[in-house]
Amino acid sequence: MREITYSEAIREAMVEEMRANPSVFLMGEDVGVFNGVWGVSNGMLAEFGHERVRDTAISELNIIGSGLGAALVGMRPIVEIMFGDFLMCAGDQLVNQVAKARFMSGGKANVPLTIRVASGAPGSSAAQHSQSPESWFMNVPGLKIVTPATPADAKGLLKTAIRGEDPVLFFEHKMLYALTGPVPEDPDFMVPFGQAAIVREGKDVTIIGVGIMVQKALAAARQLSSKGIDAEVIDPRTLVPLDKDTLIKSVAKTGRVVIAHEAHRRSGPGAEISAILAEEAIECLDGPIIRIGAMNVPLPYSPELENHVLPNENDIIQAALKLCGKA
Amino acid sequence: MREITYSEAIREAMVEEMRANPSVFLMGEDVGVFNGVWGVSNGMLAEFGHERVRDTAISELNIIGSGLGAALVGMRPIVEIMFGDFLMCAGDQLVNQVAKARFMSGGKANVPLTIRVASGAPGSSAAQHSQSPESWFMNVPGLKIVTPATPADAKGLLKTAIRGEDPVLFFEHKMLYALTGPVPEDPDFMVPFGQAAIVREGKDVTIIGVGIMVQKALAAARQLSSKGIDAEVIDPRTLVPLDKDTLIKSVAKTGRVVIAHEAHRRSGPGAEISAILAEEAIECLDGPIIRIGAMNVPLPYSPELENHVLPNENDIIQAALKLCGKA
Amino acid sequence: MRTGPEANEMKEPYESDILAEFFRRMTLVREFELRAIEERRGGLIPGFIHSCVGQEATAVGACMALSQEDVITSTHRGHGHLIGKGGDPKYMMAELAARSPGYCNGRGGSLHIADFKLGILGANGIVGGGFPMATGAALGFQMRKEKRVALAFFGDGATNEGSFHEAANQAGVWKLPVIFFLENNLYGEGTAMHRCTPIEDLAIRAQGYGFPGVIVDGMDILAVYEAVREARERAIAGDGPTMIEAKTYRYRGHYEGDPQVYRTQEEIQSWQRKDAIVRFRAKLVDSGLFDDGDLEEIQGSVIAQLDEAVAFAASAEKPAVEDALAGVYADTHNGLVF
Amino acid sequence: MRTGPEANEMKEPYESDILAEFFRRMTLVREFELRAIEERRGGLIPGFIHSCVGQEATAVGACMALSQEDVITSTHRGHGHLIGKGGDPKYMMAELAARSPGYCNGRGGSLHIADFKLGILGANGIVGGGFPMATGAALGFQMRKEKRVALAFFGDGATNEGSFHEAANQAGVWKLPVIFFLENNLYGEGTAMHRCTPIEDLAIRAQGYGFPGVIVDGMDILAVYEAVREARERAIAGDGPTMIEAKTYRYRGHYEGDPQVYRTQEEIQSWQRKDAIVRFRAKLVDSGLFDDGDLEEIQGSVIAQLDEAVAFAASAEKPAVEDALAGVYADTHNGLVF
Ligand SMILES: Cc1ncc(C[n+]2csc(CCOP(=O)(O)OP(=O)(O)O)c2C)c(N)n1
Ligand SMILES: Cc1ncc(C[n+]2csc(CCOP(=O)(O)OP(=O)(O)O)c2C)c(N)n1
Ligand SMILES: [Mg+2]
Ligand SMILES: [Mg+2]
Repeated sequence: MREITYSEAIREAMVEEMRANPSVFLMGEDVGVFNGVWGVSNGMLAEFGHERVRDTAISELNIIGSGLGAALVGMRPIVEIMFGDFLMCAGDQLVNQVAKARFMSGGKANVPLTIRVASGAPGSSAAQHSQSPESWFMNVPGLKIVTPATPADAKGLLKTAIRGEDPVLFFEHKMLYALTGPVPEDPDFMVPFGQAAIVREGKDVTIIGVGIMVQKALAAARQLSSKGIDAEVIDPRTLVPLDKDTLIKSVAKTGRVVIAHEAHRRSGPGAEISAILAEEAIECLDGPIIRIGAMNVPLPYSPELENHVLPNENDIIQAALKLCGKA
Repeated sequence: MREITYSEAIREAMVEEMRANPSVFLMGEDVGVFNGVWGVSNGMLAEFGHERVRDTAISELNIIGSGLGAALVGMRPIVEIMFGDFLMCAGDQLVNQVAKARFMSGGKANVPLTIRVASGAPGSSAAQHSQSPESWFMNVPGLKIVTPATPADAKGLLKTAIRGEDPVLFFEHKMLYALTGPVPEDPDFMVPFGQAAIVREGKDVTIIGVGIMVQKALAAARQLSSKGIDAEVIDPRTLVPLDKDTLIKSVAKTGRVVIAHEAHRRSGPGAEISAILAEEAIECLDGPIIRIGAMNVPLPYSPELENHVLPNENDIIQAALKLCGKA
Repeated sequence: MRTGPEANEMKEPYESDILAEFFRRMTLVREFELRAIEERRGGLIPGFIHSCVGQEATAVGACMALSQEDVITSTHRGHGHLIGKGGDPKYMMAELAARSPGYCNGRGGSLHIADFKLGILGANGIVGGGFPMATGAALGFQMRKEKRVALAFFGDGATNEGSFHEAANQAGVWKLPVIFFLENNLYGEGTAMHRCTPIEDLAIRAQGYGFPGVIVDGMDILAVYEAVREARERAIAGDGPTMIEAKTYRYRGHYEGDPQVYRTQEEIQSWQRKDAIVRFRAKLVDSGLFDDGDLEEIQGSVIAQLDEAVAFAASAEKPAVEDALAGVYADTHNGLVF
Repeated sequence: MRTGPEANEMKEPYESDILAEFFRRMTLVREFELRAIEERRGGLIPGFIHSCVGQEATAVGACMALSQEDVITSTHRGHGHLIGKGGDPKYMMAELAARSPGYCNGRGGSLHIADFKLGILGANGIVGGGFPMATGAALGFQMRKEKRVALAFFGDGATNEGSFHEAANQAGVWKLPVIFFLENNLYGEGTAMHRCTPIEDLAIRAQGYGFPGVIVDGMDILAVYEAVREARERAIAGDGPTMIEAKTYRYRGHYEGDPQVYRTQEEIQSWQRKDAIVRFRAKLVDSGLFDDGDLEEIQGSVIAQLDEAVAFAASAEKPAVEDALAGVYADTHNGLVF
């Protein structure tokens, strides 16, 4: 299969859907003339024009809120939030309008709205340009939350989001944009929500990775195997809905689990995953559920501090070794 | 000791601090002329005048953000957010400014800002006036999060908040405002952050209650005792910082744990508490960690549905019975 | 201030049908509110009510200037908007009573009533929450080249939320077919407008967004109707948004139970003397097109309709708790999202 | 548009000290930016830089009209503001280099530099993030009856965020001693102002908040200085906020590395011909108070100061990872909050 980048995969999903369906369009800050700050929408203005690749004012609240309005009258907006850190500028629209519109209307509102969010720490970008907000809206019923870790998943999950009828927060890790991988060309290739990927099979310890940490978990697993530990790596791919069956099945097999995400440890996505396992699979566990995440401190500018604060491959290795009694 | 309501206890804390310190003042929507939608600031305008009991425009973002600005120049603002549901209107100010001001400045910014938030379901108020946002900002380092469950704690914790140097989200459950209890008159009575209260000792099962669920846990414990189960009820009182030692010690004693909050189950405060226990006390557990919380659906208007969706005393009882093998 | 012609004269000839309908809907709004308040006291309605008694002319006048294909976003004080846009009191009352056949199947209540077929995108519990929704809907219409507009109702208090600013700015840039319709009733909850807004005429804010701001007498339904009709024409012609500020007043508390310490009886009465329904009724009689009997007949039919609505609501089924999780998502991915 | 007098004449007599200081600080801003860009290329500075080259007159003119007790809130493009308000390039450069003695101990970087002693409440990574902070600080001053003001710097793009609206409205109501100082450089990142803002002169938005909006030539430091001085007097006198819109331009990309596909070289050059430093320098020489030698000496001292700052930064210690958790809270409750 041809290989493309995560960024190209996302663009391809958008472009194909926009070609196929005139209701689909893209709007956000600098997505057009500037080609997107992350370059994801590069060239799309040239193909689709200002009508369908819309540069907005710097107004996150209105971007997301008018995405909802457009969805309610039958459009299928894709909106881009340049940095996940800015999501909270539209917090109320997300929590009180977008998430609840369907339910409050007795199930009648249709909200096919995809919110693409560039998240994670791109390096020395400090506290307001580095956050991983994946868990910030998990407590809010009505949103779906997606965290692709590979180019293929990025494309397939984005298509599921755009073609679906519910609002989706689609988190793209900035440091994954350049990652290359095989991506199907079939325009109907879709990755279903709520289906975790077992990206590496193993029997000794389960490593659940979220977003970019899937890549780090795989690297950790390779190193662990050289120490005689056979790690299973699982990518939930969507946090809401969450495929807990696959997670539980894996834990039932290995008896050991490490959960890794770049978000801060406290109340990150790992808290929910851990709590589910502690509620539904505790009898399978041979040891503690270890969570790996950023320390509970705003992301520092200093590269040395930032490195120290962010979770890495070695943190996963150490946790796995500890669980396997080899630390 | 004289008994007063939770609401009076909060007012007393504010009034005493305002009398003692000219830097302390209150602002928010309808806190003055209207005496507060919940009546908490009743009479305060009469005592302190418009200068120090300030009715603001309907602008949550500016209310919280200007609380930060005033704090940075040496004031000690108390701001009121009328419904917790509206917190996200100021989401960005909370997450990116208030929480991070100190850290980003290298520890130099002082942010003595208390944000009082009326939260929880007051009954048939539907999806935008009933939420329990306690966990929404737990992933954001820099905020302290307080959930008083009794009049005395309300007063003592609020004083700690007002006199402290960090921003505090202070969640007042609407259905607790009328709750009566003994409250010390000593103007220096303060309840420290990070110290859980063992509100009932017991040996069979630990029930950790957050906010109003502490009261429901106590009621459940009374009923459980008639079934021969001796429940320990613990109120963390502050979610950030969290007194995990007390929780772990209790679980080490009982081996069984139920966590109850009114927030939705998914990624509510219980997720973090459960994950901590699964990480640090799993060897003490004789069974699953059970979380009780609202179902993952926006709060419905219909009283029947709402009742069904919200957690109650009986849910706690059933969980405890199950853990004790009596269900 | 732009007002309808004085002395109970009509500037332009209106068909008697539409005049009757103006009267009928305003009466229906007024009576609906009074009846709902009564039924709330009686226990049929569990939630709170923000009545729009006094503001009938703005709600009905604005909505009747729209076509059925146009959409509105409404507010916490939305019953008038819903009825104005053609909402059925039966399903409204059933929703207030939290019953299954209510507009939101009992899930939403007064604050969240929506009917997408009628172009009612929803009441809203969040002050200012509907602005971006209206600009987004207008964007959809513009992109599809449909001759439709979105009208956002809002109050004086809502004008101070950031959402107003962001939506108005973007609507101005894109010349979206949207009408920002302000019902300025001088108070936001218990806070008088002059205590939280530094200007008297909020319509001047429109200048900052490059579109016209118009002030109308909100107690004069024809003035409201004409202003909205004109704004709609502008919008449809591609000339962009209009902000309309209608000066009006709510007679009752912010919500039922509000002790109203923030205003005087005299102030309330001074507005009641300008009552939109009373004035319009007199105008109809003076026009010679209607006599008192005609209007009482309309009034009677409205009461009958409400009796029916209440009976319908009271006997309607309550939602079943087994369905508590329904309607959060279109697709539950085999139940996984819960 | 209000501009300084033409033909290199000065309307009012300025002391030569302050004139020299205007020149020195503008030169320092310009040279600081160029040096920082160089050091970033050289690897000393790890993070991104939004330079304000071209906007020296607005930053320095505005800040020098303030007293040291006054405060400012700054933006992502804040180096000029910091230097204008008295910030020390040594600690700024150390912060950009992520070193311990930097303004934020290496935690903040360019986007977050603050110095509470100098009244610098902080640069900001959030567009529009500083507005409420400025109104809040002004509220504190007003409550304590101090003769101090808060000045919020912001860009044309930021004017479309809801935070601007909410802060301006509340400041207008309370007549807070705050100055909303807009550096309108015609672009927000790659989006030209006319593509996201429906009006040309943003200052007219002030009318919607009941306070004056003033337009000045942002390439003329004396015009900026005088406008801010006047606004400050208004504020101190209790007459409330002023919005000042300074028309200016940034010569370099939005950030270093920006390919700038959104504008032409001609446009950039047309603004460079109005360069604030060049024009002011000519004015100083024409005034007879300074000769070229004086000004070159100042320039030389600035370069020397920057050499020193870079040397300081390069040799300064890096933050220790053991201290990674420091500074999140004042009170860690025995370490519990982490
Ligand atoms: C974001 C938000 N803030 C506050 C409230 C509480 N609240 C409900 S209605 C209201 C007053 C609104 O005033 P206005 O916009 O003038 O409308 P009116 O009630 O006068 O019709 C307030 C403050 C809310 N529902 N949402
Ligand atoms: C809330 C938010 N949205 C978007 C951005 C990304 N961003 C950074 S600077 C900028 C442009 C700001 O334009 P303007 O206010 O005119 O300031 P200028 O860069 O021209 O000085 C944008 C969109 C941000 N930092 N914060
Ligand atoms: Mg009002
Ligand atoms: Mg700009």
